Amino acid sequence: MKRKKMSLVSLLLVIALLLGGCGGTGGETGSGGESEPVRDTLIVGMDREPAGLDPTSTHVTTAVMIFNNIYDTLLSFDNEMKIQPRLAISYEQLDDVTYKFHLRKGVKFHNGEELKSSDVLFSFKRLYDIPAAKGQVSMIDPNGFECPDDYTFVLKTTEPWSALPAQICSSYLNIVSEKAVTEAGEDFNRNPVGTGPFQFVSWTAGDSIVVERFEDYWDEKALLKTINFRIITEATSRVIDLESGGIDIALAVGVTDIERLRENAATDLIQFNHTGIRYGAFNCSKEVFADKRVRQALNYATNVEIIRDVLYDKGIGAMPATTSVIPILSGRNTDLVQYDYDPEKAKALLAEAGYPDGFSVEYNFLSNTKNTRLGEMLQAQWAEVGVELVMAPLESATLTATLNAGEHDFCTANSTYALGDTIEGLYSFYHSSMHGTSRCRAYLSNPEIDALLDEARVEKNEDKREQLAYEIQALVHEEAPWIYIAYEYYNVGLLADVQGFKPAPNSAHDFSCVYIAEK
Amino acid sequence: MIKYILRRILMMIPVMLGVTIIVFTMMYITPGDPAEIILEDGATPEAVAELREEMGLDDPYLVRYFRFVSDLLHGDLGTCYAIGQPVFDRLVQTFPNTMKLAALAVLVSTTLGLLMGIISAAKQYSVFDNVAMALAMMGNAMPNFWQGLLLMLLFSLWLGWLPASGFSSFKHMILPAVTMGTSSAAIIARMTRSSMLEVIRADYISTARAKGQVEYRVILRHALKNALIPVVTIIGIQFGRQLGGAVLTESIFAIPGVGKMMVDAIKARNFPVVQGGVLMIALSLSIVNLLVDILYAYIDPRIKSQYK
Amino acid sequence: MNNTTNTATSQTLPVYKKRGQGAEIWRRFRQNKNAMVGMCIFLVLVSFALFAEFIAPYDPIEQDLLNIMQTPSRQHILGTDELGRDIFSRIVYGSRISMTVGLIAVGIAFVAGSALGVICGYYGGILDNVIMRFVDILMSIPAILLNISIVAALGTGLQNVMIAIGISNVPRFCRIIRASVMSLREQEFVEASRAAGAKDLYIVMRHIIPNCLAPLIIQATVSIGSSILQCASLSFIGLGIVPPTPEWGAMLSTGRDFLRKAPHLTTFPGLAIMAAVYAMNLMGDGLRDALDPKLKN
Amino acid sequence: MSQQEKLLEIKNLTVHYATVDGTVRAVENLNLSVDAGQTLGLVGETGAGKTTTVKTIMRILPVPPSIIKNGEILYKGEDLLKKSQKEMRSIRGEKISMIFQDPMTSLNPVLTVGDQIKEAIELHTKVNKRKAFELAGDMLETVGIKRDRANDYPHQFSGGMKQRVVIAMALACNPELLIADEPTTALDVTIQAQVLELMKRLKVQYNTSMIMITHDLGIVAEICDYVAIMYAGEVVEYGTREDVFLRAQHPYTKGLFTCIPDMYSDDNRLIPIRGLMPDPSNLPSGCKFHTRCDYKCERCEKEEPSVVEVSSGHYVKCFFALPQNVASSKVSVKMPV
Repeated sequence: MKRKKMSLVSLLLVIALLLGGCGGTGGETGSGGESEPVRDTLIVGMDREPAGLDPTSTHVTTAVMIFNNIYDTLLSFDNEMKIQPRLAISYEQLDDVTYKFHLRKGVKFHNGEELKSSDVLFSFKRLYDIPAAKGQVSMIDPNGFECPDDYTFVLKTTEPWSALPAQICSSYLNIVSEKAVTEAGEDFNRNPVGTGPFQFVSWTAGDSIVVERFEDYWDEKALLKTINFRIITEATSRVIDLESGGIDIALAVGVTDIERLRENAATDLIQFNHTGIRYGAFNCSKEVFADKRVRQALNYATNVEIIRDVLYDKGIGAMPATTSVIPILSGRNTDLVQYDYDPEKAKALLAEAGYPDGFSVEYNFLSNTKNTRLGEMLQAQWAEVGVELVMAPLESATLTATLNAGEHDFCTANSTYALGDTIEGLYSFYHSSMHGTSRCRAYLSNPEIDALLDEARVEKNEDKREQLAYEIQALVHEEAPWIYIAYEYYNVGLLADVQGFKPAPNSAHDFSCVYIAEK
Repeated sequence: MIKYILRRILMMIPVMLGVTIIVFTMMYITPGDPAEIILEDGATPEAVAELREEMGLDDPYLVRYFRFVSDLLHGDLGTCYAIGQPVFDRLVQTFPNTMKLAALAVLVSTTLGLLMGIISAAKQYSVFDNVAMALAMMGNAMPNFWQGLLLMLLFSLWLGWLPASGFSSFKHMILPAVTMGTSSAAIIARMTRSSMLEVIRADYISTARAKGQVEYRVILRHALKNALIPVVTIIGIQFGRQLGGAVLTESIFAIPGVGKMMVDAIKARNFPVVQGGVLMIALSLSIVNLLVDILYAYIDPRIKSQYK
Repeated sequence: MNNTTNTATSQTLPVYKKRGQGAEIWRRFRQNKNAMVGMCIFLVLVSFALFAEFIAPYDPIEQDLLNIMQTPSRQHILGTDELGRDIFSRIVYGSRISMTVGLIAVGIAFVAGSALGVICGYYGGILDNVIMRFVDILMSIPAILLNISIVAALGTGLQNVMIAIGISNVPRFCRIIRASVMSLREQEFVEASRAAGAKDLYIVMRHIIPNCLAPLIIQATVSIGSSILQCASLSFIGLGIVPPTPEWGAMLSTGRDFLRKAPHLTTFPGLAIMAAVYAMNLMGDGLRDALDPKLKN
Repeated sequence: MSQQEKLLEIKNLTVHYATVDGTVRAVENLNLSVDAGQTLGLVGETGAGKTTTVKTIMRILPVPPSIIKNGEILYKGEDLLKKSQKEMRSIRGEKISMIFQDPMTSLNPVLTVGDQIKEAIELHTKVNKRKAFELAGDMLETVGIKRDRANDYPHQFSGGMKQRVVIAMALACNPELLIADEPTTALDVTIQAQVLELMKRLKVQYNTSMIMITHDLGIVAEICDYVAIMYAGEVVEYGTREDVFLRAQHPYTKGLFTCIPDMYSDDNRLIPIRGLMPDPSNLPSGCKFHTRCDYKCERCEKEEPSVVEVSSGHYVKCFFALPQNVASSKVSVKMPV
């Protein structure tokens, strides 16, 4: 008798489950590929949210990418890192320190204003009172600017400086509309106005930034109507979203997903060498690392070959690195050879340097999977030569503070190359005056290298600059303040029907030429 | 009843004040300098010192605390260090998402919990009872970030029913809500089961049956309403858990919620955002607890008379 | 009351075997199948923790970079992780870490929570009010945010993680103790002992605490499980246990990047966490039924 | 049909409970009957199986532990044990309704009194909500509670008032048989008298027959027409009130009477019955009362006595039961008028 009563209740359960469980799922079938109308919106999954949309607020890779699509600089790098004219049709160097730029006529800002040299002046002048951006114009004379007429702009550098054109291409110097900035004030960071192929639409913090085609762009118009930059920090979710058709392009794809995206018919993978190098840096200002032999010994004690195989899945994710200058830049010293893996030699050198039974070193790093694995491998390898590597992970805020203050013994980093200029890069890595800045992790102070760097910085002649670059790299190789790990490839996953995407080494990708192919 | 609600609201004020003190002190003693993070690569020592001065980070503890509280009283939660947007706007954008998610998660956990609790109480010691309880506890034991990933693999990738991440439509909320909901379904199920078992044995249930009332109405109208009383308090507490659970789930499913914002803010030493976020969460929890107590009185007339 | 009939006592009282209270609880606990399952899993994990050296076939930190991310095979029953280390050995050693985190974190919460709870419950007054408001504040901040800020303040590492999780569990224990102490305070036997001149401390230790052990033990068991979960969540955000110490949460977190290529890197640590928390919940329930006869029916 | 149709007839009903410590034989082939309009008193110590019996009549015993071994319960000739749940529901509350012992817990604390009575009415009569509520108000008036209190909650009533509400609920659909399981035990004496008075009045007014379960012989004397003495799951003596009070023959029945203080006799020593109720999971052999009986002989220990009709309608289950013309009762009890 009792049984019958209970069946009623279980029936109730089934109904409730049906209602509650999968009530709302629509009829949407699997991922794209059917004959939907060709989409005119591109959804890009990016890994980090830019701090702001004012070009002076940040230069995180994702921000640089968006800036490149809503602003223009006077000059810019093409995909071979060669400098090409953009808003400035041409420029001439009047003397050692003065440069004259001829601006393009009839260029419209998104708010309808026409680009004038006053806007360019304003875009340069405002950098001096922004602490984060001041460094970018430290070599430019603040009162050396002139605007002879609406379409010419003259600037002077504080001293002869061969890397000035490269500095003009920096994302900090994207040209903004003076009228828009003065009117918006603080809010400009949230609704930018530039001259780029796309104009800003909306930004929901933590979720997405939407831009749409700027109809009267001075160059040929963008092919797509809108781009939605979605912020998906979790790498695994980003890739799954791509494969399930939720997004069209997934930036910063992990090494482990490369093969699968290539094999999967619905997706493609583009790999390119971006302007970054992953390295380990000894803090030369610390007593134990002051001696070159100790640094060389640890280079011998590190089997970079096998570390690269493990971290980058046998070379799929990166290229071997023998010097700090990245492959696509001119002046890269190609005849340097990597320290081979020779623990005996390392022990001998350590003994010679006065550490026969080794020493203990603290390793500060941002705790993510790659740094952790790298640290654990170094720990095991260095232990064989008696050096104990103590893992000391820090989260981002404390890490930045420690490294900038030079309190670390050893750290790893993945720095992008300053300004895409060989000499500037070497200068920011190794020059003793740069201690405390974010790229100088080795705290090297070698007068000979400093002298060569200063000379190269002002050297106008191209071949002479390359010759100096060779010499500097050779000396640095001898000093061995770093352990070169790899030039990492930057991997971008796309849906098969996304065409025309050409990645830029300094991640200033141009989305105006991207389109969706008909099926 | 109104008097009781007013008293409870007044009591919230010291708690809120306490929250500001704790959060502010916690942030104050945390190493790492926001100025350096904002400057990123441009962080030369002078630039950092200049920015710190500008942001007033060098002032003594008390000065900064009272500035924070006085701003708070004027409704200004300060500006977010990273984006320069008023914290209030950031919260307005992110808070509703987390609340919607947490509410849906509570709905999921309550329906699951109640159903399993009632059924396993009605069919005590049967196979269903043990299986339901074991399943519920399994949901609770699984780390929700791992569960989220697996659900995403199953439902977004292989089955293609639900979008993997983002937060634009209702369908986006199903997976995260289920991930968060299952963890507290167990507690609600267990609580419902034990209180149902207690209530089913009460005399008034036999009275109801003696009246000739049909079984399922005896269970739903008489037993459940009484059994709900202790369960309602558990549901109130679960809401707090869901806000906590949201933190990881939001980063997995890329949901612009307060949880994810808070984790990034703490890591980037974005003090105003952390302080604003924690205050908002604490406020919403206190309000939810108050609502639960009112619901409590509505369900149990004996308590309503106390409040008069 | 009305006149009830024959309340006579008589010699032929059926003799019940005199069972100690502990034995009675154990008998009830043993009858609960789920609880026994939980107990077995718990014992396995504890034996892993205690005899890790003997059970684990390999050294958990020893790398074998030639064959990384091997799927389970004869030599490595659960396969190898992203640096070629044996996953089974790491899980066995990992149980030592997780159990320690669970036990010590709950220990901190148990002691601090009980002390606060007893003071509030027994003395009441402004002290009670102040402490309880403090507890309300802690309760109104989600545990994970509390953990993150404490770890951010103290720095990462096993010890700080334990302190953080311990502190965020204090409110729960404090509330439970306070409730049972307040109800016990009114009981006659407490007044009787006070009337007999016993000092407060004696009363608390002798009468009050033993009587509110039941809810405490239940909460402690369940909290060990939740502490292991919280530790895993911290590792997921990168604030958990320092590598290379093998901890389940850290293994799960690093493994997630290889979720598609080598799922076994996440599956086994995940299952280990689940088993531990599941066992704790089952035992907690079993204890609740055993210690609280009213529910046994 | 027998000469006067029996409203309810229970034939050798046996009900056991399967518990952790073995099966409890609560009721052992019990025979009982109730005529229309009559009140049967069911008397016995706690654990004698009284509640189990009436709950089996109503079929509200929880099935997992309880098992109905055999026996029939004929209500107007139809066996209730064979009826489906649906059919039982139309009987419960309408034909047979029940009052429980503790008024404190027999009303749903979260529903108003009026709603709970209304529910009983709506279940069995096709009336709209407003009419049902009105009827509920009438019932409250009949049990002496003002109508406007229908919207109050149970916790706002005293014990006695609550029992009145329960009675109102039970009689809402004018049932033919009312089962009262120790309705006044939880009440104090003065309230008890009022409630009994009310039940007597309503019994006559609605011409309902009643089964009154009690272990208080005072109540039996005041309200019951017939009496059945139950011991360890079976009826050991059955008869009219006068039979049992004046001509009790079974030692247990006599023992019950010697335990009551008698106002009129100056003998101030009470003679309790030796021993306690036997453990239902291992009942003694033969006559179940032999372990506590002063008159027992070997036969009592081995054989189970059969039921002897000592006089018309007066049955005793004991070897020493003598047909009426010989017996002399040692006990005299003044019948309260």
